[in-house]
Amino acid sequence: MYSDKVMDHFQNPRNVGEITNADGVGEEGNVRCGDIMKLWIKVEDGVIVDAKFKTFGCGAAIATSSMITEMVIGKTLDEAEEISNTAVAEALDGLPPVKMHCSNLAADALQKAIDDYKANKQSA
Amino acid sequence: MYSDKVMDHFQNPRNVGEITNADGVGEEGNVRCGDIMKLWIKVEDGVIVDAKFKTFGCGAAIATSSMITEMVIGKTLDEAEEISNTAVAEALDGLPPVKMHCSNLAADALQKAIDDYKANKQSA
Amino acid sequence: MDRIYMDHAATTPVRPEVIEAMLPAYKETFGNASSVYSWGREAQKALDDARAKTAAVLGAEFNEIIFTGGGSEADNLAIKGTAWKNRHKGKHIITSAVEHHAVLDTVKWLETQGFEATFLSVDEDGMLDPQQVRDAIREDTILITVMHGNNEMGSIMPVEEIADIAREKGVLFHTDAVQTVGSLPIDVKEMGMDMLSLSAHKFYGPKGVGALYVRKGVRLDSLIHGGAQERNRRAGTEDVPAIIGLAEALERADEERDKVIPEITRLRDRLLKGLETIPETRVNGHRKKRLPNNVNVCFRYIEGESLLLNLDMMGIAASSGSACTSGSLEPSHVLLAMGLSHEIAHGSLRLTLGRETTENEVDYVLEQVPAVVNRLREMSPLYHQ
Amino acid sequence: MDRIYMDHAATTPVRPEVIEAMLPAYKETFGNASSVYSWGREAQKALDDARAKTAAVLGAEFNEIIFTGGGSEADNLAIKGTAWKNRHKGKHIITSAVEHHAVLDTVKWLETQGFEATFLSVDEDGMLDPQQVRDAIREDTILITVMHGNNEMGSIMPVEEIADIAREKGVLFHTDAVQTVGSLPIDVKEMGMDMLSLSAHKFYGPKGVGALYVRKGVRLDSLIHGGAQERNRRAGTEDVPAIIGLAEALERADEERDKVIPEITRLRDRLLKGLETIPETRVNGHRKKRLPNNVNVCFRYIEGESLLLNLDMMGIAASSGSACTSGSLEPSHVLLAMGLSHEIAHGSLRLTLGRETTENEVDYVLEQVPAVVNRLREMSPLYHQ
Ligand SMILES: Cc1ncc(COP(=O)(O)O)c(C=O)c1O
Ligand SMILES: Cc1ncc(COP(=O)(O)O)c(C=O)c1O
Repeated sequence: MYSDKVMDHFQNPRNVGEITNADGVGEEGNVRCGDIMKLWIKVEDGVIVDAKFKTFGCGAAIATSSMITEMVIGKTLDEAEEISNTAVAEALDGLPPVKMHCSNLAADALQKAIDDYKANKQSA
Repeated sequence: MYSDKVMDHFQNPRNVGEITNADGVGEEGNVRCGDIMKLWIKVEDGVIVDAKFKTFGCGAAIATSSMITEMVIGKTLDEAEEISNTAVAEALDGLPPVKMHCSNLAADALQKAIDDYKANKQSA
Repeated sequence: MDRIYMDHAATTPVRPEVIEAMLPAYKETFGNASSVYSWGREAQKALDDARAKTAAVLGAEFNEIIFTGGGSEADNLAIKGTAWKNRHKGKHIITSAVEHHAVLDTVKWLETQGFEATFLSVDEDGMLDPQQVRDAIREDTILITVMHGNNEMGSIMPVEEIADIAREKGVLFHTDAVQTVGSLPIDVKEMGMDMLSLSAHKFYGPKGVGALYVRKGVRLDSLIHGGAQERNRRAGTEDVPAIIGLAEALERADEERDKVIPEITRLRDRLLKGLETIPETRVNGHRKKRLPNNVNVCFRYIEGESLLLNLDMMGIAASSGSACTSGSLEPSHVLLAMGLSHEIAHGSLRLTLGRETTENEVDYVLEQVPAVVNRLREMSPLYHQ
Repeated sequence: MDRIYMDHAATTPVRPEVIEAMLPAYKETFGNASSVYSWGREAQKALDDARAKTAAVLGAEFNEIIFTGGGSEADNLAIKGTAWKNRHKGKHIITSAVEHHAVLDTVKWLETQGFEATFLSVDEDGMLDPQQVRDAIREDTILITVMHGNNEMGSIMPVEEIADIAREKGVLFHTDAVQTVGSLPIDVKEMGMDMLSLSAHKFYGPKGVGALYVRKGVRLDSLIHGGAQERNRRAGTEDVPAIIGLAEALERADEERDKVIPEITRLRDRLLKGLETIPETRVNGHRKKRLPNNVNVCFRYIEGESLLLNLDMMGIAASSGSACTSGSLEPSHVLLAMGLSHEIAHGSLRLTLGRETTENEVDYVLEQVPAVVNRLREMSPLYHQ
């Protein structure tokens, strides 16, 4: 069902955890659907220098969470905002059709984390 | 499906043929239903001394035809008239339910042959 | 002489290689194909492979194959499934009078559920004229279902032409190809089929498994509701061993077709020619457009079941459309639809050859049948030399 | 440690003795059971024997058994068949909210065909109160269908009491006994059943074959129309090998029940007790009135599919009512019907034991599950120690 890449990220998820002094936090999903992702980012000079996640969800949800943290670290905020859900799915060598909605979760949580960072900065 | 007795009578039908100077002839059935039996009897002093048949029909039809000829030979007309279709079926150790109508054929042809004999005698 | 099996249109033995292919799925790959764990994934992979093979042989796409519990279920699913789904569009169904009961009785049952049906007649060779189909189409026609090869008298129907008409008129077309898949080359796209039924035990696969090809875009209601198997179109834990067997048997039949079918056809023609020399014998079905393994004749004055029982005594397994083999009084609806009288229709004999049929077997049959026919005719009150 | 299979409620491997019993019917006794010749009669005899065995184990009569292509088909046949047949009498059907989809989706589909349905709720142990059934019966109720053992959380429903009520009210009663046949003793007469479904692959028989017990006198429309097989109630060439397999597996399950079931129950209880020690864990289903092999728990804060995948990595095959294993977003309809919140319901785990389950396997599972649960909780944004 899942590609080897998905299984690798599921079995050895990268960047699990929280960032205590995060610059931005985003949460997406709800318990009804069985998928919640929370993403923390650390930003320096417009570049995401660290990202961590916690996810309640299926194999695809965990793998996409892990994958997106890997993808964003080192990217500028502008570059990070460009990351689409299909890009995440592609980076994982694809997802089963019924699981495509999980990749939305990750991209959406990232967007929220970036928005949160921007809002924080504005109000600071 | 068929009992050994049925198969025996089917494989080695007794009394197949016609009686040229028969005292009574009965025919029952029709091509529509795929079953026609013709029965000839020879009567002496109220006793059936010979019986022969020709039958177009299934295994059960042929076996019941054969059986009824065996059953009637040596019987008085009164005794022969008593032979019911269930008696024929029983003598064959039973027939499959869907084949029970075939035993009617034989008993009915016999009745017709006896009726024919009586009519012949009356008019003689 | 061993027993001779000449009823391959009824069913066939499972090929040893097919059994071999199936066995692992009983013991090791036994998992539920819908499960996430390794046993389930292994079963799912076996299922995917089988579906890919099946689709490839038929010229279909992977997702266009629905596995079912047999040919009858495939026919029922195609007909009831599209009838229910298109109920709001119309209620008229067109079929032929010589269909297998799995189609005929399904359509008749739908008549009791508010649908209307036209049963098209056939000519004396059992052939359906496509023009008749065209003429029968109404505003509210939702489905045409006409079989490919007739299981009884072997005629091959002009399904491609009917499919063209159906497409032109925007009506769905289903064909029961249970008798042709495995012996004739089938390409659903080239043939223009919307739906096509097949059954594994007709081509040396296991019983209790079949498939329905459903062209992408054709929607139908399920016949068996429940789990999401077969993309929600046929519920029930997948019978993985049987499905593997179906695919394996189909692939092998496809591979050996060019070698096997000409030989079967040759033997079939010898048999037919030999039987024709028996007086007052009628050959049923089209001479040319005919299933390669089908011989069907009627011997006047005798009845089919007693013929079969006599042949069985000689070690020959054959079939008849005889009423008495089916427990009804009416002889074969197929032969009657071709215009045969009851008397003749009752005396039908079907011999269907297979890949293991030999020249010797044909010789033996040709020796025995005339003797048996004679014996029964002498016993028949209808027969007068 | 080899892989451990703890999903026997999904399917079971076929017993070697059952395969042995089936094999001859693939090669030698392969004939069409409806034929008159010797191959056909041999197949018919095998079929008769299988039917007699099946009937004997269930306390039914020979002619009260209809073989089908699986449990789902049996459920569909029972429900649609009686609904259509009794359409003129009424259109109301009563069932429970925790049925298998083969029942639930069938009833829901009938709602689209002009029938009306009541889906009775259950208590927090998943039990249905018979009084509710009594209250739900209307003038036009034609069928009550309530499962025997629940496939997910294992509760055993009071089907005898419901059958009494149904009889008193003159309403037909069907039970889906797919999860109980083979493990609980079943006597259809004593239990007062009108119809009862079973599926062979749940008790070490082959997939793709099931049966419906139909009490003499109960009439139903066919689901699959066509040939006159199964006394006109289920068309299609009989799958003799599979039917032999069903009967053989059923008989063996029946014979070994007293030896095997207590041992499975003991292991089940150990497993359940061990898992309960994990904090924030809910045991689902009735504690006592429970399938002997069923363990079902919910671990708060985690999701079922990722739990299963982790267990699979440890070599453990298990199941979950998790939405993500079924491709939908809603978690198990059964757990929701018992009043569980979405959050908890998503984290369900079902372990179902079998005749080959060992003490060691239970130990291993008890060692691995807590570790996996922990690992996932640490990853969960909902979890705060
Ligand atoms: C309670 C119940 N009913 C029906 C079924 C369907 O049986 P099958 O998969 O054999 O069609 C199952 C199992 O899948 C079941 O557990
Ligand atoms: C033309 C045709 N259609 C349908 C069927 C039904 O197939 P099955 O017996 O596999 O259900 C058969 C054979 O029995 C057949 O010959």
